[in-house]
Amino acid sequence: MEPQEVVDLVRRVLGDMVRDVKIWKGNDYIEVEIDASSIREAAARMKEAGFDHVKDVTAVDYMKEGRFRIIYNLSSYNNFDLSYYIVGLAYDIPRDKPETVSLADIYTSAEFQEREVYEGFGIIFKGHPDLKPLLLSPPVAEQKPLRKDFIVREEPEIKVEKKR
Amino acid sequence: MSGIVRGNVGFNDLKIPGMWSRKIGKDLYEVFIGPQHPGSGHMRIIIRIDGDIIVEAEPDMGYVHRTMEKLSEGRAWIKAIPLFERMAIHDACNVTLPYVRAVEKLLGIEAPLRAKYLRVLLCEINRIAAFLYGFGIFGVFLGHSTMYMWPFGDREVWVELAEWLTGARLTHTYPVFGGVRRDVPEGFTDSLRKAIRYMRRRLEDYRKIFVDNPVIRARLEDVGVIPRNLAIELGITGPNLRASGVRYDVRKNHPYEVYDELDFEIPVFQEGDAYARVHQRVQEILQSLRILEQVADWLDKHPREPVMHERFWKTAPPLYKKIFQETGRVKLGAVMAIMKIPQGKAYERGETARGEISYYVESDGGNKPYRIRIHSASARNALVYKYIVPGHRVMDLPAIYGSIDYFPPEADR
Amino acid sequence: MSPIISDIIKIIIWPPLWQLIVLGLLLPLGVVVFIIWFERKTAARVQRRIGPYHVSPRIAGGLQLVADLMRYMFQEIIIPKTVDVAPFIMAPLIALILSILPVVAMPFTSNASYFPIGMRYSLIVALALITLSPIFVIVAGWASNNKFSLIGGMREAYLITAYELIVMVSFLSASAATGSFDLVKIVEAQAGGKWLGLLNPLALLAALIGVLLSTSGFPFEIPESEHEVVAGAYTEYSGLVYGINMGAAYLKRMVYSILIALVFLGGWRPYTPGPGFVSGYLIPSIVVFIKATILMMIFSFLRAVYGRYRLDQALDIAWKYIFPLAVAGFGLSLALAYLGIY
Amino acid sequence: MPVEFAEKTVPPGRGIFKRFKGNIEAIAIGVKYFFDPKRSTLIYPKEYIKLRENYRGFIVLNAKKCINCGSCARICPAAAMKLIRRPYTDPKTGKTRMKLWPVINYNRCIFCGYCVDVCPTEALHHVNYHDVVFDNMEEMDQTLESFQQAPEHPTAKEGIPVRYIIDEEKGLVKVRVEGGEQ
Repeated sequence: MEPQEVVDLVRRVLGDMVRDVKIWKGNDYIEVEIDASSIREAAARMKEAGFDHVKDVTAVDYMKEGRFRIIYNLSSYNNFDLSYYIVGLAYDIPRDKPETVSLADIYTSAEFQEREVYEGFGIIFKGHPDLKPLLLSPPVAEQKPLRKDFIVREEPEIKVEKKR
Repeated sequence: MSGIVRGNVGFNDLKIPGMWSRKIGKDLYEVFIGPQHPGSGHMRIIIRIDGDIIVEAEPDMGYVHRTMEKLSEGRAWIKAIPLFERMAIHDACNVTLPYVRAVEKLLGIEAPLRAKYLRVLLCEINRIAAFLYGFGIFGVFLGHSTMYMWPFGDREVWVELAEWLTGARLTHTYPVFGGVRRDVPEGFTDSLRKAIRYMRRRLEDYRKIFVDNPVIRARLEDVGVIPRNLAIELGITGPNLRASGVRYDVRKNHPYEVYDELDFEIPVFQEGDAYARVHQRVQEILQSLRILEQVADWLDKHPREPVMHERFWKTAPPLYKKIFQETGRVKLGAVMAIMKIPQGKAYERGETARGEISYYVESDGGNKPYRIRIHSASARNALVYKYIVPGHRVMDLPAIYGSIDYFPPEADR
Repeated sequence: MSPIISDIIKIIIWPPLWQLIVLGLLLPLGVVVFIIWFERKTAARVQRRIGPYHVSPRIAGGLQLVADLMRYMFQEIIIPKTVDVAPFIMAPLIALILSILPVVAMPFTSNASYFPIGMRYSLIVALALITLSPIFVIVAGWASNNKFSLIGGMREAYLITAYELIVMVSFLSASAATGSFDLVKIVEAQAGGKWLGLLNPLALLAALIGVLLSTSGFPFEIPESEHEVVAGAYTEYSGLVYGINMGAAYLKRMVYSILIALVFLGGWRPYTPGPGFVSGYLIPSIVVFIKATILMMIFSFLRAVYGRYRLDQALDIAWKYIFPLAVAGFGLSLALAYLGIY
Repeated sequence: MPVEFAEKTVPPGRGIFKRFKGNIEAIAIGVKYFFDPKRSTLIYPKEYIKLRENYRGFIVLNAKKCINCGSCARICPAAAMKLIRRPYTDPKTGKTRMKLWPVINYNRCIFCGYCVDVCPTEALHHVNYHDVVFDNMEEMDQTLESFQQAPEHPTAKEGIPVRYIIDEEKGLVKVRVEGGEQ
């Protein structure tokens, strides 16, 4: 299966929900941008089309542009041809109102990963069965460490020698 | 906390920072397996039992979380390699290779053929070592102390080989952008062939004392059955997925390095229970040995040639080339530390011993990653606890834990 | 020799006291120390290791056990606030005493002047006493007020239902064969190589598995199964009290082994006890101990080969396979009696 | 290469006979190893492994070769390698000026060997041992002087050097090698 065929398939399945499609370098990662409002519908249709599990769920913080991009990277176990590709179902949400809907009831494999996005970015997934931090302890999760305004400082390379 | 809270203190009145409290069902007994529990590793599984039957199980991960995604955002691209390999140090090459490949994809380069073979070589050595490690943990979970010691002892053979090749026992940091860091030393392939033959012999011993042992069979058969559909739905991965009858292996479905040139097959079992997972791993070790034999043959036939991509090797001073020809050690260019990666996104995955690991790498064109999302095999498999464990007996928990070869540091990242 | 010293010697070798203290406690303790060392060394050999070594390299780490014992003795005994103190402390002690008490009912010689307590039902009494101690494991688990302890104690309770009947039936098959409940008569009937274990291997096998079940030996090490319930009923124990717990379990297995040696393996035979302390008491008891020690070594070896069964599987095996085996052994004994072999 | 997936099934094992056979096999292999253990234990520190020359052990600076480029500090993933300012007198011209010299902090070092590989003049090299004793944490933070000397290797003074060789039947076989200071 060629990447273009997958793009055609995605366009056929999602119809006019698709805003933009991009094939990234390597020709195996296809990013499909959709509207935040149509994510549940799109996910359900993609699942029917053979993308049967979520490879991972992630978010990227574009602080300067004031948005979060949430990406569900879908792939297939059943369909050998599709399994070569990863389709990233991506949508943007505003950074000051980090709320979206959960896909945990459509993709069970997304359940823990949505919790991870929640703890890292503070994005609330409505309808998630058990939304709480997965890896971090609650006080740490409150600081939303994966956002870009949480800065981890690295040490400088030049050291001032101490007197022993 | 001293003593027991008495009187009519409501459940919700108990507010301890960092802790939740909640009501559980009547007649249920809540047992915390971990994190200081001998059978848990660095994680906690909260189980609620009714008699001897687990009715609810909840994995509580994160005890060895090292914030790798965040840390990698603050340092140069190449510095993330030693960081990521600490996810699963006995599987270091498999774990870091997809990241290296993702960055290579962004750079638009590919490693030379010899480097690809060397990567596969270390990947398979790591894979066997990691399987043996898993067997050891599995054995001790079932109370089988010999199956704990034997695989750990035999793993030493592979660790020894890896150390010979890379110079470090576990944290090899072997693949780097554009190639690998060492070429095979002299006499390496002979020892490798000996190790392959030795391992085949030992697998027969394992079969006798562990795999075909009636006690072990009784413990594992029909325990922790993951039906095919559920395995796909939960996104289980690796040998656990294939033991449930799904034909999926990244080495076949999305071949990387030279896996598409090598002759091997992926075993698939239909049963989906813990015992099938044991057999799955035994078969996969055999396949890895088969791959290693072919790699050894290839390396013997081909003389030493640069194992670094032209882009970094063309400008290398003569000293570098001399050192490489004499000792097989690849000197890194100073550009590695300050290298800028072109803007873009890449998604790369690889088959580790425990299953599929995937890296989503995004670059804004700077000398540091903009965002790296890692999702490791054990993190995918963690859902098993929530959805498969309930309904089993308490004593089945270690059997399931061991059979899915869960490795907390890998899951916690 | 002054009369006082001879009186003291008389008191020391007074059979009931000698039997309980020397043959019941000290000698088994020595054997247990050897067996624990042997168990570790065996497992190490099979597992391609060296095992205990650094404490005394010359004697293959033999002093390691002494070092361990010292460690247990000087470790702080922690009694958690939440436990029920009296049963928590008493349970291991009573379990220890009850573990060695059956020795009092077991004669180690046919010389009547060295019977600990002469009686005609010594087999029954020994079996009755031997099955008492598990109750105190349950008590220890309950008193610990800890989830793992309680689960461990309950597992022990489940297992009692599995092994008690097997042990009883398989040992009583000796009575069926020889027509006596008296251990002396049972042993004497096996004179001339007619060991019951050889003629009736079914009952011997059932008894061996019953012992493994009751002393939580592999593959039935379920109540203390480390990877689910930490240390079972002994989770909250520490220091010397924990050591007593562990020692009691081994002593119990030793007492069982002695009983098997007497009932199935011909006791002090082929040696025929004569008069006097040495030939009438010391040598026959040493013969019995050697046989029991070999049994213990076999039990220890199984640790290196097996994992552990699940609780319900252990019950399943016990009731579906081993209990019929024990009954078959009993039947075989009746047949032996009918044929007039004994 | 065609995609090959091999359908396999678990061999049957139920039934009294199979179970009996399984038990006998397990005990037999246990007895076999009981009599022929094929041990490979290293009795450390009486023996120690003489590691290969390419082992990534502790790192030593050869200041004569150092060109003060700072690449090692820049590539260090653990921020263990730091640069310190020290005056340097050029033997030819006799001029003294401040230069940046690398020092390592073994509290942080992860022995990835990047610094050695990136050094353009081979001023850094690994020694082939790792069992070094430091008295305290301050000592692990090397000074420029201590970084130029190979650290003391105490096990080599009292132990017998051995090396493991891979054998077809026994796995790892311990053989004695030359070296050691005893």
